[in-house]
Amino acid sequence: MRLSGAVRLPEGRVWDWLPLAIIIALALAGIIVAVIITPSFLTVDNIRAILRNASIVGIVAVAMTPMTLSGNFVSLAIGQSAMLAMVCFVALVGDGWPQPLAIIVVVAGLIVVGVMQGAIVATGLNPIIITLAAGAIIFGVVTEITGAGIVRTGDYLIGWGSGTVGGIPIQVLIFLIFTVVVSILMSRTVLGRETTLVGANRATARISGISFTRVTILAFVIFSVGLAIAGILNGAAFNQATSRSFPNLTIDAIAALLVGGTAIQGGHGSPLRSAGGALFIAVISSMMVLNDFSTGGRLAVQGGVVVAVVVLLHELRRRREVR
Amino acid sequence: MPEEAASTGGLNGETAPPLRLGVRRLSKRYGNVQALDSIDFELRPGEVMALLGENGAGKSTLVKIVSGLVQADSGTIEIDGKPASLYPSARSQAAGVAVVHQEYSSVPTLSVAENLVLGQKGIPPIWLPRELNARARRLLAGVGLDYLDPRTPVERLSVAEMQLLEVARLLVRDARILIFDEPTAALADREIERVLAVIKRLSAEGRSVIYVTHRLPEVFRLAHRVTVFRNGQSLPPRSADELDVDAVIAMMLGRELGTMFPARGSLADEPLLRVDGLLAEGLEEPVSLRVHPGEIVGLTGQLGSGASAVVQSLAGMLPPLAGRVELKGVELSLRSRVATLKSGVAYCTADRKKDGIFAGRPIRENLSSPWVRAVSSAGWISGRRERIRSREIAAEFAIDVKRLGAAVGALSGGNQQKVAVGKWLGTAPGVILLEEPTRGVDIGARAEIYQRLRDLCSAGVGIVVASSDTSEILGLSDTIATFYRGRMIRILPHDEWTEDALVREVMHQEDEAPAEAGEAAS
Amino acid sequence: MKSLKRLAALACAGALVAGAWSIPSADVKAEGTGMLEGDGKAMVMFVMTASNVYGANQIKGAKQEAERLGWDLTVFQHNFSQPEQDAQVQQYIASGAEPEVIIFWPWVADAAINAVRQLSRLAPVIQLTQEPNEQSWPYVQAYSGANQILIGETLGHMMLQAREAARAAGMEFKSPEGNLLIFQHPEGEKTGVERMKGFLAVTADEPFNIIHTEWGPNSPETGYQIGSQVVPKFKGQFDFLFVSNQQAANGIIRALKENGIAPGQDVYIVSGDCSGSLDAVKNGETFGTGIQPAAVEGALAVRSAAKFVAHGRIEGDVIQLEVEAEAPEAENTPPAKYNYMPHAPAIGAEGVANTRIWGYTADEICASG
Amino acid sequence: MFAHAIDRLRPYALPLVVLLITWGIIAGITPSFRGVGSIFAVLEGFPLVGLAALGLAVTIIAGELDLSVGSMAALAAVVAVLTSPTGLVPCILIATLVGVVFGAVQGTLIGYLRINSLVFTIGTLILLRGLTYIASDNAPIIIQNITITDPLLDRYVVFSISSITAVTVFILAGLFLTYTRWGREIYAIGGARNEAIAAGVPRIRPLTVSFAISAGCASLAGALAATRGGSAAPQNYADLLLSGAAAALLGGISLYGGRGSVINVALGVAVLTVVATGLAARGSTAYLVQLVTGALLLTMIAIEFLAGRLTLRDTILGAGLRGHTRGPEDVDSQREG
Repeated sequence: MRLSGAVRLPEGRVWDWLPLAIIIALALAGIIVAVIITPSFLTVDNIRAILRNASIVGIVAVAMTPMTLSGNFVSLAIGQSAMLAMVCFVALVGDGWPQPLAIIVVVAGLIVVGVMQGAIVATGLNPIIITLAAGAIIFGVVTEITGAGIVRTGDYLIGWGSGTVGGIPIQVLIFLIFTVVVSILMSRTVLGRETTLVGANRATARISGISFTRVTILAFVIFSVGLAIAGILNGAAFNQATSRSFPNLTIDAIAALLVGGTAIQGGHGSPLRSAGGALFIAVISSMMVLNDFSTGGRLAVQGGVVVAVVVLLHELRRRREVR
Repeated sequence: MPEEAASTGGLNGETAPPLRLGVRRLSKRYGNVQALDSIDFELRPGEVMALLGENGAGKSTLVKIVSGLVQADSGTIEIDGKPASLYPSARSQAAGVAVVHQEYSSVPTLSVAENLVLGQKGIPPIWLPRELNARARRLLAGVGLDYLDPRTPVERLSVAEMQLLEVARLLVRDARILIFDEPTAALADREIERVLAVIKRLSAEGRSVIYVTHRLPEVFRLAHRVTVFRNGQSLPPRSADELDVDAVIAMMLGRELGTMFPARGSLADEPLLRVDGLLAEGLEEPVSLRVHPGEIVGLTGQLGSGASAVVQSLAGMLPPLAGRVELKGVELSLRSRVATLKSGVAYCTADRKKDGIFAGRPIRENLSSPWVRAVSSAGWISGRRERIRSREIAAEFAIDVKRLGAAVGALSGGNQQKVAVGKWLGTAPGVILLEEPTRGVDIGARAEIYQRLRDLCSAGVGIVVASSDTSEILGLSDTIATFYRGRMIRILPHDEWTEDALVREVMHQEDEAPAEAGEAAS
Repeated sequence: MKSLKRLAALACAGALVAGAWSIPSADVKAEGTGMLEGDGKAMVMFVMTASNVYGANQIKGAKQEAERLGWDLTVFQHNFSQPEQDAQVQQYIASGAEPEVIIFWPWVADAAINAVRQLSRLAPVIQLTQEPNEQSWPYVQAYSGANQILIGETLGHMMLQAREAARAAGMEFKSPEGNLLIFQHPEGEKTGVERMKGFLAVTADEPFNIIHTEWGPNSPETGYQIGSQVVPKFKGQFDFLFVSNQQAANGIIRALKENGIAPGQDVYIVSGDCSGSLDAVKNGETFGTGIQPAAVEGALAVRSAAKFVAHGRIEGDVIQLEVEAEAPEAENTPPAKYNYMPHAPAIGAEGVANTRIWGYTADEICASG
Repeated sequence: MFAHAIDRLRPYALPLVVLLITWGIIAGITPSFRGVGSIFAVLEGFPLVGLAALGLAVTIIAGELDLSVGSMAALAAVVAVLTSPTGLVPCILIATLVGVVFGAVQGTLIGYLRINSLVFTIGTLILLRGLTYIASDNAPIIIQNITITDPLLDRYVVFSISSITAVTVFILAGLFLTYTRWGREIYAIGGARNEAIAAGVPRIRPLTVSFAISAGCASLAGALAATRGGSAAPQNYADLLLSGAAAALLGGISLYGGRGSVINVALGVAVLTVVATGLAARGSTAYLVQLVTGALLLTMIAIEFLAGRLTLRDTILGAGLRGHTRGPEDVDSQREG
């Protein structure tokens, strides 16, 4: 039993970083195993492929972290929102809009859609139901408007989506930048601090003059920006979109976030961890593809890994918090 | 009552009955902390034994061992003269031990009847509502709740009713050793009466009671004997009649309590806070108050008396219906907590765990939560300035500065409360509002908190304390206002009050305006 | 409570009356009506959701044709789920409807046998898109739709042409016959198996060296997700790619480019069917794709059903429709056992531009809903 | 007495009104959705979505959420088909049993580890799906002797064997939850976990039981659908979680636990089925059904919210609304020595 009221604690910081350290250690262990059994694993091409694969899920998981931190659980409209961004971006560019303008409009539009959900959630209603309903509505409306067809950029091809900058794929670069920006936002700014505190205890936050409404809306704004980026990136790479884009994104992003160790109840976690979670899953996935795992094998291993990691992280946190 | 009389109090005159509970040389260690160091403890049949001690003295560890939540490292336990093993809790329950927790263990969504059988042994696997309700009615009658419909969801009950329901539940188990862990902490005086009456009745029936509390007056009204724990060790039990408040406190602290309430300073002439005709939900009549720099104004009354409503309204948590409030000559907007906070109103709530601290977050973040904007520029937190300032506060409140990175939830209740109060220092508040500032806080930390509040006063801050603990109000305040059923009854300087007068006014037992009060109630 | 019950009873009674009134009168089907026109009679169709390009096109084609022939067509769509389709079939049968003829696309042919059995008790069943298997043939009158083996053959021919073109362009193969990497339909899907059969048959004389078969991609995202992991593994080892459909190919092309492989130069890609953006075909990144006109498939299904109603029997084994620019008049003859829709290869921008099947352009067929 | 009866009916008022209105509208605009046929059609929603919603609702009442129901149904479907040579009833029972055992283990682990079920089951959601693919060898599998499934295709006025089974399970679950010790423990632990445990409710058993029910219901749903369709495919039932959750929520099950009953679930399933089959019977597109479901959910929340704002306590919706004041988030912070 870990019940003592007086166990000496080490300085909190170490324990804050420990779960992350463990994920990294596990990922490293995974890489070592992978290298041993897969000769082509450590090639530049494969590493780049892993990073690329982790990018979109990573951006979304990072974008959702403030929402989870603030005690608003997760969105169940992830795939639909990203799809909305992708379809809009491709449609606008295909309609002859200049790309920067299209990007601004898409980001702004997604923020509007996100803030609408955020405003409802901020009144105290359950985010899971709200986003579940919002996702169904977004999907229905977009499918209706596009007539279920493929939206294309047509004559206005966008090349940069799969380009590289200095050898680094553009989506990896954006993933990196976005992670750093959101991490700094969460750890170094007042808004970030308030987000975590609201998630840790909403009532105390209110007494301390922290507005739940403001924090929730901010979290939905960051979420929307991240999803807009994900949608635009994929739009710019594929030059086409349908209302069925991003079929698995919702589950993948939530899994990445949880594997990263952000507490689902809020008040604990960081965007950096979510990014780590996305990378970790990408490494496992790549390892299995390279070793010719069957569809079932891949899913079973991935699911097993998710279960194992979240249980491990949970136990670690429990050891730290329960006294 | 001499000791001999107490021992035979509820019994039939036998001279040496076996102890209901005998604990010898019990020890328990958590990590490198010796929570219990070879303590002895005894409980006679039909006896109410008060268990006193500061937080961390080992009371709750003993309660946990007796109730079977943890296992002792060494020592023996006997029940009715026979060696007993009380771990795990199922065995403890089978031996007739039952605990009334500080936090209620009723489920608000279930009915009273269901709560009564929840978790009980010997209840058939299939529940027939009719039978259940009939059984519940019998049990409720035993604790003076015969007027309750057993089908009522518990969430509609008052706090005292829940507490009594809790007791009723234990009676189902035919518990012979009842442990009350601060049962009255959240109750106002009148409700306490009901609970104490029930406890007296239980002991008269021959049940033994261990009564854990921080409230000394109750001890003398209820307990036959008193056991004091200090630093994991036990002092021999003493008959309650031999003791008085000062003696008990001396036993708990191991020193005389001369410094519990710090000396008062002198007051300025100009009021800092003017409250004129304030009316809010929970208040029947407008309230007017003055708080001077360096003054502590104590508001006291039972639950629902309006004392809390005044504080909450001033804090911006309860929108006012009428009235004008001025702070330092400027009108104070009470529309939102954000607005009052900006004007320099600090507010410490009654329920620390619920809305006083961020249990999972580090102490430093807790301390800086209300003033983090002040150590940031353009939204960027300066980690250095935050650290410096939180260290200052921690040092002032005797919080271990090396542990500022640890989660607040890991601290003892007293230290948590120090964080909950201390964080407001960083906001350079003009007025500090506190509700029940020392609920569930051990006496050592209590004295420290009182001292800090006085220190703040000498720095020119005005303080408003709402508390149902009349001795606290009397010892701490410069000016005291009494509240009853939504009305402020009287406001006078502290030296014009006596504890007796205060209690009587809060209980409202005087003859004045009973009709009025009756109206308000209806 | 009592009044509530009464209200419910009233509502039920009312609904019953309304329901009885709305049931169409039953009529004779033994001999066939002799005419293709439906005169407003009920035809019902169970297909996948219109939120997918292929599904949307198919439904559009079917609806237009039904309107032309005067049939009252109701379409039930499932969301890529056999259990959901099963439930729809149950509920449809339960509703007491009496359709003249049923067009049924079992989402997983092997998994829809009971559904077919039940439908066949209600009205003649024309199966669509997925060919009936041995167990379901007793309950199905005729098949109408894509010829997966033919699609495989078309693919094979295009792949052979691609090899010629590559040779002509001076490309050096990693093996004498050229190394082929295959991205198939999801593992276990019958469509893929049959196409492979056709492909192998056509290329039997001059086979490719198949180095790996990867399963599953069916959208640009999944194509990219799987492609981006598989391409680095086989980088420098393949000359040709066979991709199940153009949707997936669009994702794989992205993965190729990101790995520094130029599709259309370093590697030649052929995709099985065209559902997806054709831009990659037009700009040469994909050598060629099979044009599988879903709208024609839908229209043909309605025709086959109408023909069966008109004649009450089938005649002959196979009718393979050829590619025609404009929709031919529906012939008033019995359907065959297998009624195959036309399928055309489209190679390069020119191929795409020249494609026109039953009045639809390639872009209309492949990319718009 | 009368007041108490009103009290008990209160939580059903809103979903019942919504059901009557949607049914009215849909039947009004859809000629083929009237009469006995429509009642049969709605009842046919219970074997699949209904059972999944029921299982989910039990975990929601316990203050948890089982995300793995879709994958569990798929695995059970495969198991049922694989064991179909043993006969119709045995194979359904075996598949359900597999689910119950898995659910019991999952619930026990969640209780033992004190881990958030959302976090745990998102992993098992993926894991079970993988196992399903492995069990079915990555391809759809069919029942060899298809005639054993014949009894499932018969219809008895408004019932089929499947819907009778489902309705029976609903009734049994309702009785279990209301009148048994283990059932009330689920409410207790969902309504106020720490309080319930302090009162002597075992920490783990209610979770074991509720997750066993959840997985068992999902498995029965999968097995019934598979045997009726004569086959199972590993990719099936991915949408079951969403439609099940939507049905439970539409019926008025509070996400905060401890509230709601089987009747709520039944009403929710009926609403959802009326919308889905009613619109489908008109030939409406599948995504329109999604859109309408989403809009219904939002409307329902809006009504509850507004009604709650107007009169906080004694409205017809009050009971459902009060649940929103308690969040599940402080469960962890309250656990201390």
